[in-house]
Amino acid sequence: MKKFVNEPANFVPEFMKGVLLANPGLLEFIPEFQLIKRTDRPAENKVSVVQGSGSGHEPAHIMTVGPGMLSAACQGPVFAAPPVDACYETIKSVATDAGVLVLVNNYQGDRMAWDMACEMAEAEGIKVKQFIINDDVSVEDSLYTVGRRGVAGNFFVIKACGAAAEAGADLDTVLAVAEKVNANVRTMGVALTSCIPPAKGTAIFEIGDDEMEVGIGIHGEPGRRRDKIKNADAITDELFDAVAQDLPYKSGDRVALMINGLGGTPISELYVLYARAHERAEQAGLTVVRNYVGEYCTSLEMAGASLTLLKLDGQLEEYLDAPAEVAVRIF
Amino acid sequence: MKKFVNEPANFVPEFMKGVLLANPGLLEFIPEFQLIKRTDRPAENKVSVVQGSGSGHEPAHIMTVGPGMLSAACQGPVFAAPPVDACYETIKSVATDAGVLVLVNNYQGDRMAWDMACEMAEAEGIKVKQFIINDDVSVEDSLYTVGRRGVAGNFFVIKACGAAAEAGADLDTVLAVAEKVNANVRTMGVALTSCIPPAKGTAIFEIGDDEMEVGIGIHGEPGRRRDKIKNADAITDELFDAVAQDLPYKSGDRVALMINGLGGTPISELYVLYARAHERAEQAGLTVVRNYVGEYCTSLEMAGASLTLLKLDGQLEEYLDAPAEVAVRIF
Amino acid sequence: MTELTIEQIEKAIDVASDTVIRNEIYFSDLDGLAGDGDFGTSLATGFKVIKADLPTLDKSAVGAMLLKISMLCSKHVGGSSGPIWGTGFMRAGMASKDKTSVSLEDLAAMVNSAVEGIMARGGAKLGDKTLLDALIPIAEKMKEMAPTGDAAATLKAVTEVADKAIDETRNLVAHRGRASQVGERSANTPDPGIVGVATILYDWCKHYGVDYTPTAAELNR
Amino acid sequence: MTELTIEQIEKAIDVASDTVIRNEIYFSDLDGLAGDGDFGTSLATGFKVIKADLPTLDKSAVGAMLLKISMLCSKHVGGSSGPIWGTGFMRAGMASKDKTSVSLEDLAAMVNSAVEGIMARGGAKLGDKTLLDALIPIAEKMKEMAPTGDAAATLKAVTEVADKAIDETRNLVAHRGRASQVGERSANTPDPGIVGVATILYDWCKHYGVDYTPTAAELNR
Ligand SMILES: Nc1ncnc2c1ncn2[C@@H]1O[C@H](COP(=O)(O)OP(=O)(O)O)[C@@H](O)[C@H]1O
Ligand SMILES: Nc1ncnc2c1ncn2[C@@H]1O[C@H](COP(=O)(O)OP(=O)(O)O)[C@@H](O)[C@H]1O
Ligand SMILES: [Mg+2]
Ligand SMILES: [Mg+2]
Ligand SMILES: [Mg+2]
Ligand SMILES: [Mg+2]
Repeated sequence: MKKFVNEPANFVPEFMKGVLLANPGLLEFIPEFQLIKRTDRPAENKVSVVQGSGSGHEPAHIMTVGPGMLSAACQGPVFAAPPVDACYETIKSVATDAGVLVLVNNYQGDRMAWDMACEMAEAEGIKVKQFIINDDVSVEDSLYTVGRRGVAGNFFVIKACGAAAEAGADLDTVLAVAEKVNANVRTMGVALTSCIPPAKGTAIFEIGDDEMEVGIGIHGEPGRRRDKIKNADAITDELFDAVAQDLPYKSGDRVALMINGLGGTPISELYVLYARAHERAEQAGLTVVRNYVGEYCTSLEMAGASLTLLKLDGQLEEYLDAPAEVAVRIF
Repeated sequence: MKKFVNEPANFVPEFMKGVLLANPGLLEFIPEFQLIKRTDRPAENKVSVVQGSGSGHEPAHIMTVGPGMLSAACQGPVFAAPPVDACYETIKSVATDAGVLVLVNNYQGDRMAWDMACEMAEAEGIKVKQFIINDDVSVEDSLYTVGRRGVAGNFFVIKACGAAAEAGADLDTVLAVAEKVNANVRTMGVALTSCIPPAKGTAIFEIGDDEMEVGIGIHGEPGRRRDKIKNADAITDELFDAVAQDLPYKSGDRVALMINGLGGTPISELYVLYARAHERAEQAGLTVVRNYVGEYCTSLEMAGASLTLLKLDGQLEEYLDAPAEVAVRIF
Repeated sequence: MTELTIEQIEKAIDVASDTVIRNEIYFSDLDGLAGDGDFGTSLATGFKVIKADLPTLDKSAVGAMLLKISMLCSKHVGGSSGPIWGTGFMRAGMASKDKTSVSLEDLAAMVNSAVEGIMARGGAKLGDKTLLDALIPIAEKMKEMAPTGDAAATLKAVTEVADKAIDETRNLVAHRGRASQVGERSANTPDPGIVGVATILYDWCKHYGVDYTPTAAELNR
Repeated sequence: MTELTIEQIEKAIDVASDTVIRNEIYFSDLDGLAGDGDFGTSLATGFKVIKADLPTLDKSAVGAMLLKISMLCSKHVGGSSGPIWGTGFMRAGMASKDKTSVSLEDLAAMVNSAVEGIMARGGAKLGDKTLLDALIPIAEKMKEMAPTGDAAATLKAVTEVADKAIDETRNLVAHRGRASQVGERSANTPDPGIVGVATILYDWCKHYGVDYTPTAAELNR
């Protein structure tokens, strides 16, 4: 297995320990629940924002805990929802009178776990609301009633809600921010290779040497179609068109544009995609106010990328601009 | 080819365009020389710090241009030195009376190009000094008189020299900082897979499904030996021992510790390595004052990682702590 | 009228735990046909703890014990099965809160409560190819049979319902859970959740000496 | 005494450009055996520009023209060959700065200067399996032959030196350039830089009607 792993069963706690050691002071780690929280949360009168989902999407989710971002997050095993009690403990760990907002990416397992956790928390008198993120336009006419998936757009929901909560907004306001971001954000991804969950030890799906999966899910879920690999511009165009036509984004809109690497794609290639996406946005009359290139929501070592557009307004621009800090540091 | 590329010959200019578009205001792009510079450099009385080498190591080198870091950098084709005139123009673009420090990673091609460029610049009366970075301990008893390679330790040389230059230090002082960092920094890497240069279209070296290359070079150069893949802790131990014994780092030393991803390794795996490295450092009596986990010096999509230790003193701690900004942004 | 004591319910859960633990690999293999292959392991991991903790769980009431079991599911069962089985036990527990024994009618109400809870939790309906395709008709059957007070006949009847659900849903496409992600590929594979429920019931038949001959291949191994 | 005019030198460079351009793929293939396979392309890319620009280059002096050619190498030749060939032309140019024609002895001095420059630039010595293993003995041979004033004999003599260098270095391990990274694997392959120098010289022999029969397989294709 071409991976850095010890015992696969210990993979998640081991990497979480690394995150903690590399970010002294900022975070607190509760290994029993694979839960990471800000050392300075709960804070009186501040809404807490939490999330938790399968591992393997780093920096989502526990690595986006920090000032101006999530208050706490828990991780399940790779690509599997955290257990209900971890979700419940996550809510409890940062519960305040102002309340807790749970941001759930739209996967069945995550939804059920958080739903039950919220019920348990409410039963204990904790004020909590849930919000479902579903920015992935790939499988539009999905058979599957769970609906669209939550992917890289998640970053923007967290960033905006984190900023709002930091600024002292109340629970309904932070929830409204989540709704606004989710209503205005759209993503689609493409994969060139599969990835290898440590416990499985082999690729999660098969894909030919000259093939790509258009509209890939971050757990390797099938997308819109399998196709021959095209050149970078053609791929970007397809992602851009699918995303831009979905809302649709209109000439004159101010937007944030993100190219998110799925884990195994070289930085240079992400910028090749970004260059084209930015040009396409400008040609469409969109003003790219904020630009994001890097890894925000990955699928282990999958070679691939996703394109996200977020339509902005004054409030969202302010929230995106607000200071924040996470475990992903450069300096 | 499992890559996002258009015409391979345009790969580098296209990705550089993306970097520029994604970082408006901060940087200036001179396509003719594949040169990126700070818009606010040259600045009177400030030493400029420059670098330039083959592409494919992003964020090194052009993506480390910014306040408190490089003043300018140029990129050659993937894994090949930039042409002499690009190096020369890079020096010229940020030349000041205070002088220019050229940081050269120890590769024959880069050395010759920068050596000739410096000669040309000096002939025009530009004050310029070169410094060779060679932190890679992998091939100790190298046959090859070009000596040890310059790898991820480069980041620390840039960071410290950038901070010194920003603080107004003169050329000799900035050069002395480079010397100090290089004298105190050591790195070794390991690869699990090869990488695919766009122009080549195939893997740069062959490696078995169960093999790793210990002491890999960032262009796929052979390391110390080929071995069966071991578990993450065993690999980290080997890297740590090789690095720590080389200086050697001694109990009581204050250090910066870096786990650098070579491009294709999931973030989670890097933190598994970091956790062990941090523990080993503490067991050895080292105080890990600063921690770095991420991609600092890559080899396209190579799955692999390197471990770097830098012994600190008050001055270096201050320089590492100084504010800086590069094209690698999160928010 | 049959009244089931806490001890009897404890024993039934212990037997069910054995079923789940014994079938860990088989249930996971079934899930691997169209899902992500974790069903058997997820469930067995939880039921190993449940089996171990059963003797020392709060036995002040049926509901108290079931709520503790629900907590153990929440803690130790991964994947969708955690909240599904956790919710089931929680709702059954809430429907039997202070009772120290339950009648067949109580049991029917508890199962009905569990079914409603699972439907609310996961949004699945009849025909989505989940264990609800067994549980929904089971709840109905129990309601129908409970007034007879005949526990053996009721067990036999619900086992037959679950057994049939395996074959009746085999050719459906899963609309819920991981198996739904493979779309058409999930047709022609049995739903592991339904097989799990049916296997537990069939093992109860064997344990309690209720004579039943299953039709689904998955019960006739 | 032979005096080479600017025009003659220009023509010789034009002929050498043809050699390099014609052998683009072959030289790259040779580099691919142990190096990174870019030698032919790097050199040909530069010499295409040199050939195109030659007619309009500054011809005020031999040195002026060579310095311009050096600049074109700096700009258009990639890899190590850029600074190596650029340095060679630069040093040769500096050694013939204001001359409008050069004697064989001047030429010997220019080549010697180029060799010293290349050694200083890249740190390679005799036996490191680089084009210096051809150029160093060539410079010596030129110094020896120059006083005769016999250009044809000198060309033949240095071609022989270069030809022999191919086989004499074939079994060495490269210590410089990309080929050095493969260590022992570089033995048993010719050095592309040496082959490049020898091919240019052999083509000059053919162009100037100097009769020479090479021994190395790489020149006898
Ligand atoms: N939304 C749902 N409601 C009820 N049962 C479900 C639902 N989703 C899945 N199931 C049941 O759970 C079983 C799979 O459990 P498990 O493998 O633990 O879940 P996951 O799909 O998360 O891997 C399925 O066979 C099905 O019977
Ligand atoms: N340090 C050096 N000094 C002199 N010549 C060298 C040196 N390194 C390489 N060469 C010559 O250059 C040739 C390779 O050129 P090229 O392929 O352009 O360089 P690179 O090794 O950078 O790919 C070699 O065959 C050798 O003759
Ligand atoms: Mg499953
Ligand atoms: Mg699962
Ligand atoms: Mg070469
Ligand atoms: Mg080269």
